[in-house]
Amino acid sequence: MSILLDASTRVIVQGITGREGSFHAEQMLAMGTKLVGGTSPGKGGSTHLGLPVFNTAYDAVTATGATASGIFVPPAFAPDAIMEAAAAGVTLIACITEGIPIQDMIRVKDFLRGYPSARLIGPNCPGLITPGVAKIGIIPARITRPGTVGLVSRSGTLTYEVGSALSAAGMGQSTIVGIGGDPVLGLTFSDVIALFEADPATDRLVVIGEIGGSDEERAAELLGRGSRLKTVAFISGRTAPEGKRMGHAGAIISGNRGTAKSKEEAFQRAGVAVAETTDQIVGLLS
Amino acid sequence: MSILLDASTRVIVQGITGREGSFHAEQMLAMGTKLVGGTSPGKGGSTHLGLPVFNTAYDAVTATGATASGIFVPPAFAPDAIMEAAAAGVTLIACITEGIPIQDMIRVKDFLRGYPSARLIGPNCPGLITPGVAKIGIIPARITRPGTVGLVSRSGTLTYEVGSALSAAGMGQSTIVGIGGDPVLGLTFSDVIALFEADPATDRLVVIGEIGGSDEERAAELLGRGSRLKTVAFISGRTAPEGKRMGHAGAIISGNRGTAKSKEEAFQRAGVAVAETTDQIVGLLS
Amino acid sequence: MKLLEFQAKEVLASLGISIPPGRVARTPDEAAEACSALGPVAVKAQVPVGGRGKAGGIKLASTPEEARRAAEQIIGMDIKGFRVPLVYCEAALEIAREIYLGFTVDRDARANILMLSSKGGMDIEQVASESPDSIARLYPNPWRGPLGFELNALVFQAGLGELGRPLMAMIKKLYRAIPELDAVTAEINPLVVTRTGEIIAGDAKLEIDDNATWRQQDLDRIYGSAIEGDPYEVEAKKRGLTYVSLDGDIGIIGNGAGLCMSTLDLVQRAGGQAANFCDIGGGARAEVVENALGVILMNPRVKGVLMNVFGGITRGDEVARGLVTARDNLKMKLPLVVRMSGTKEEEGRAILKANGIEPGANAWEAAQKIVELTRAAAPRS
Amino acid sequence: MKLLEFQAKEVLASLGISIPPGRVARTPDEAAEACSALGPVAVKAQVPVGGRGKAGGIKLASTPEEARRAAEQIIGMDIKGFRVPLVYCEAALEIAREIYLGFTVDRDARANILMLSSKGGMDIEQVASESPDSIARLYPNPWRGPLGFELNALVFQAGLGELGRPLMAMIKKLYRAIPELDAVTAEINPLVVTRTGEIIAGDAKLEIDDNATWRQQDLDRIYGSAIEGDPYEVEAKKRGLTYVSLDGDIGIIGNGAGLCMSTLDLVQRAGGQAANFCDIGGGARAEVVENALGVILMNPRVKGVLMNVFGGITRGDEVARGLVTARDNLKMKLPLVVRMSGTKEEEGRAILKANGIEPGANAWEAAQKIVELTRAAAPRS
Repeated sequence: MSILLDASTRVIVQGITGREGSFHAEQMLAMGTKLVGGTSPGKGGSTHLGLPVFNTAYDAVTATGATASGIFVPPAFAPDAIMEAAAAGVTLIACITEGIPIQDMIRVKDFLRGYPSARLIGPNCPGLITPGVAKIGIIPARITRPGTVGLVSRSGTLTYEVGSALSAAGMGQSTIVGIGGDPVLGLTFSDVIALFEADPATDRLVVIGEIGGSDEERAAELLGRGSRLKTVAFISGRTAPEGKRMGHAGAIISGNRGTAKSKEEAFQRAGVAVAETTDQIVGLLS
Repeated sequence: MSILLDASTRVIVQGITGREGSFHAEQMLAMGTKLVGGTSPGKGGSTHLGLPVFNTAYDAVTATGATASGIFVPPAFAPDAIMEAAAAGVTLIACITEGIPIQDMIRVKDFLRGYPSARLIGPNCPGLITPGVAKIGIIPARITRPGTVGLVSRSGTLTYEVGSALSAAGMGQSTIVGIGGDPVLGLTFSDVIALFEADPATDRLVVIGEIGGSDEERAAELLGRGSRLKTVAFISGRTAPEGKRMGHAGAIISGNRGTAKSKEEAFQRAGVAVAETTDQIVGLLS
Repeated sequence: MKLLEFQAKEVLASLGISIPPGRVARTPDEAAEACSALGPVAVKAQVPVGGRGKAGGIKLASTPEEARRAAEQIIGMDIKGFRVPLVYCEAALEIAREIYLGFTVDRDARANILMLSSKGGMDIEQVASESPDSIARLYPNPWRGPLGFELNALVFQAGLGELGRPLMAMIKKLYRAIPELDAVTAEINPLVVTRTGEIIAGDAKLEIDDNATWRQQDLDRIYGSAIEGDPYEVEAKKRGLTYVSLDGDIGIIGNGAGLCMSTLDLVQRAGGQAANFCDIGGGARAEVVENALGVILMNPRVKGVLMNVFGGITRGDEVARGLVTARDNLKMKLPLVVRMSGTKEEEGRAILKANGIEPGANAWEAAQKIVELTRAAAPRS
Repeated sequence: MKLLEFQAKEVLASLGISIPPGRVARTPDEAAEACSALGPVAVKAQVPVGGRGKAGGIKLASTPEEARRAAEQIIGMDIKGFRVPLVYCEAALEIAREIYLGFTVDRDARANILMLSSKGGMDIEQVASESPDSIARLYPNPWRGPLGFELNALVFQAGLGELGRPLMAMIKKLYRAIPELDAVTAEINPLVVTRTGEIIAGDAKLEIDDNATWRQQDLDRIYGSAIEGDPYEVEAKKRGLTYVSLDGDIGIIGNGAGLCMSTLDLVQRAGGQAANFCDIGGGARAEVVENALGVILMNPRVKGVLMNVFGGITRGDEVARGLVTARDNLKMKLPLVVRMSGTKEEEGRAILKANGIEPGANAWEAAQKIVELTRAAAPRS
């Protein structure tokens, strides 16, 4: 079992003929994802990786019955691609693209209010993977193994690192979700945690947060209200100075808000174990 | 009985301290309308005509419990006033203002989708009156008398003329609704007719249409699908040439669409009596 | 406000849309000069109505002499009631294909509609009735405007996918006329793809909402009075009156658009024909009545005037006094019939009668009377 | 991109917002000249951080001589780590009242927030915590922008109803910075109402979204490199790298923002302090590694470099080869510790060892090792 994505989920890739889209579509296929097609305006009617290519997401959804999409288009076009997917009826949209202007994402979030069944993951995220089953995005299948740990993270490489360590320790994962490093996101920690909470195949949880915003604090509150999941949290950016953009657009501390300390304390208050380094996560989860 | 407006409807006037708003608010009060206040930004806290004045529609609605509003503000501000009323929770909005740009009204109509319980009448309309009981707008109470004829019209003075003739013939009215002469309107003929259809106190119906658009044709179709109301229709503008704006912004014939002939034929097909002059209406309704 | 082709193109060019080089010519000599400067040109009648091609209002000219002759034929000709005041000489395009692109208000949907068709250069109403599927349609959200993916889908639906990027850019530019210029129609037909792959407006139609003049003052100043159309309508606009010119010989004054229209209908029913009408609206103070009567009488075809007023707020006695003053000030001698009802109608009628003006008992009788009086006064020319 | 005050005011003026007359001065003489031209001025340090008033970065000057002395004191002073490169001399205002007006992104609401308060001139965070009710708030719909009635309600809620019309007009102008300039913060504090009733921006803060540089090329060209801040950040930006300057002496290279941040955390935990970090992202080809290492080493405080790479798509052997080449090309002699895991990590480590570079077993050990090596190399000054 898993959340969001399983063996029957029909997936398209928006931007399938591009360099990134093409490479990762191939990886998605390689691990068994039910990838059914892709979009690339002007290339409708052709095939790529043996899959049909469409001019529009609407055409792709109509022809293939896809309900999920991975977006691999440049930042100038990605907001439009998200809205297109939602308008076409896609209910799971993972936008991998990094560097989307924040005002575009604010408009997209408002647009998505008109499509309440569309769930967006990202942007600026590695996507999601249900180990051994399917993935949308760029999380390397190799670092994962099937199991019962839910993993949700704002960071890409830290996700790989922690996933890798969990797998090495024999702790497989139900689903790994990279929610992305931007300040304006689709699904939040709280949204994903609620899904794991309801997933009978998940019994433990790792939350990898970072400085900026207060999504970790909200997630901690949610977990503090009662959770069946054994949870470990880790926050990166303890040493980041105020006001600096630490690589991720979302990782900025403003005043006293969004600090690693505030987030760690929130998890501790909620009775969640907090790892001080990523190396400690496996131990705390055992 | 009546539609939309009765003795218990709590009404505000937006623009109550203006020349038009003030004059017509007084007329509304004079016939017994439950007018409970008005708005005029900057004059909040004062009283006018013995009624409290508020800076915003929200304040007015909160303080008075009003559910209806008449709008008497210049065209540059009227679209905003309609949206303000809807956002404040007003469910019956009669916008008397003439000369609102069509693009503004298109935006307002989209805005109102977010407030499905808000009914807009107008703009560029005389408003509505439930004879002997209450009115919002500028229809002279003197030309009306209580009764069982529903009257719905796109024109102001023709409404007065026909109302006057009905009253003189002893045919009182349940409610008179002037839906307005603009191309982009709130309630349409069909909307108002459906309300009359459901009103036990209305047994006859007069529809006064004019050239332009196809709302009359749609109303005729509605009536043709079965109606308990004895109905007479009249269309002005039989002799209007194509492409000319005949005073009302909405009264323009484009190509073969929107002609008086097309509308009259639609009513005839629906089994509705069509008056060739306003003088014939009373006779046909008897 | 309907702009002439060359005016519409000026505006489109200001939105970043490519237009062919062209020059306005008010005389055959100017047309010849334009052709000398531009090379082979289309000489096009400038009138605010469609169908000028079929009416002979567009001629191709390869030489200045041909341009001169074309202009001689076109300037002054009558197209659907409009005398052609000037021509627009425009460099001939090397046309590879023609597209239809237009925004307009779809009143039934209470929304703007964007239409795109690979069948350009034809009357879109005809295309719509003959092959409705060849027109791709989009109703852009009025706050958001057309979104990229919506335009992308539209372009493919219209079978114009290979022109995707430039066409989408062009549509976004044209759309700006809607929110920024209060356009109720913005149409490019044909939108020409040249042999060298440029996309250029071959013709242009632009109509600005008359209700939005107050915030489109630049357009109104430049184009509002420049259209050399009906001189009476121009004058009425200056006076701030709601006035419409028609073809008959009876002038009509009423209060309210619906009442005016139904009065026209009654006059025709009585065998007459209106020359024009003026809506004096509510209130109807003496100077408004005088202003309206003045404009109505400017047209020399007018043989008599019918006034139809319903007194709601307006009082009959006031209207009557205003009318008597206006008639006297204007030294009007033509037949004048007045029908008034509503507030103080009896007092009003008494004042009219005392001043030699005929009050009609009801609108139908009044219409019959003015038709009779104008027939008696002078046989129609 | 955070604009300096005088730059932000230039931009606000282009949106139609009134600003006081002012001049930039890079020397005390220029400040004296500015005062001669403008009369009494405020001499203001130009740094991209708040709190310069408390830090002594703003002085009033009535005479050119006073302005000169003020500039002498302010230029070159250190405010929160920024050396003041220049001052802005601005005509003193006759202040009747001070208002706070600002837009910013409320990340928790995933929306823009507009805040208006009659308590201007103070730190808004302080006002928010001391008297939250004195701030009126609005979340404008991002497609529609703030609507008239919303602004009207906001202005009354803030107790500023008597300034309604001009204030609403000002807010609409400032809002344009959001959709048109991709501002993530646009703040005027104080917004000054002068004794003569004008509404003028007393100070201005404007931050443009770094992700939107591609469509704000004008702003980026004019202001992007003009901020005389950290020279290493300027250089890194030129090279298209994600680079951040910090205060310590260890340079850090990683792939991925989260991994970089957690590496900084580990270094501090091991008793060290990072001088800077550079995120080389996915891929990490040889020239990117060389570029990153080059920028990291520009800072003379750097005593050693820690590289932390997780190989997902990136292959460890490729990264190792790239790093060896980069080190050799740059003739780097400082201690270098590399921790790599993931794809082909064994091969990578073998290459590193063969070339005299120390691979760390895990991130924590690698962090400890670089701290130890840099301490040994040279005691911190």
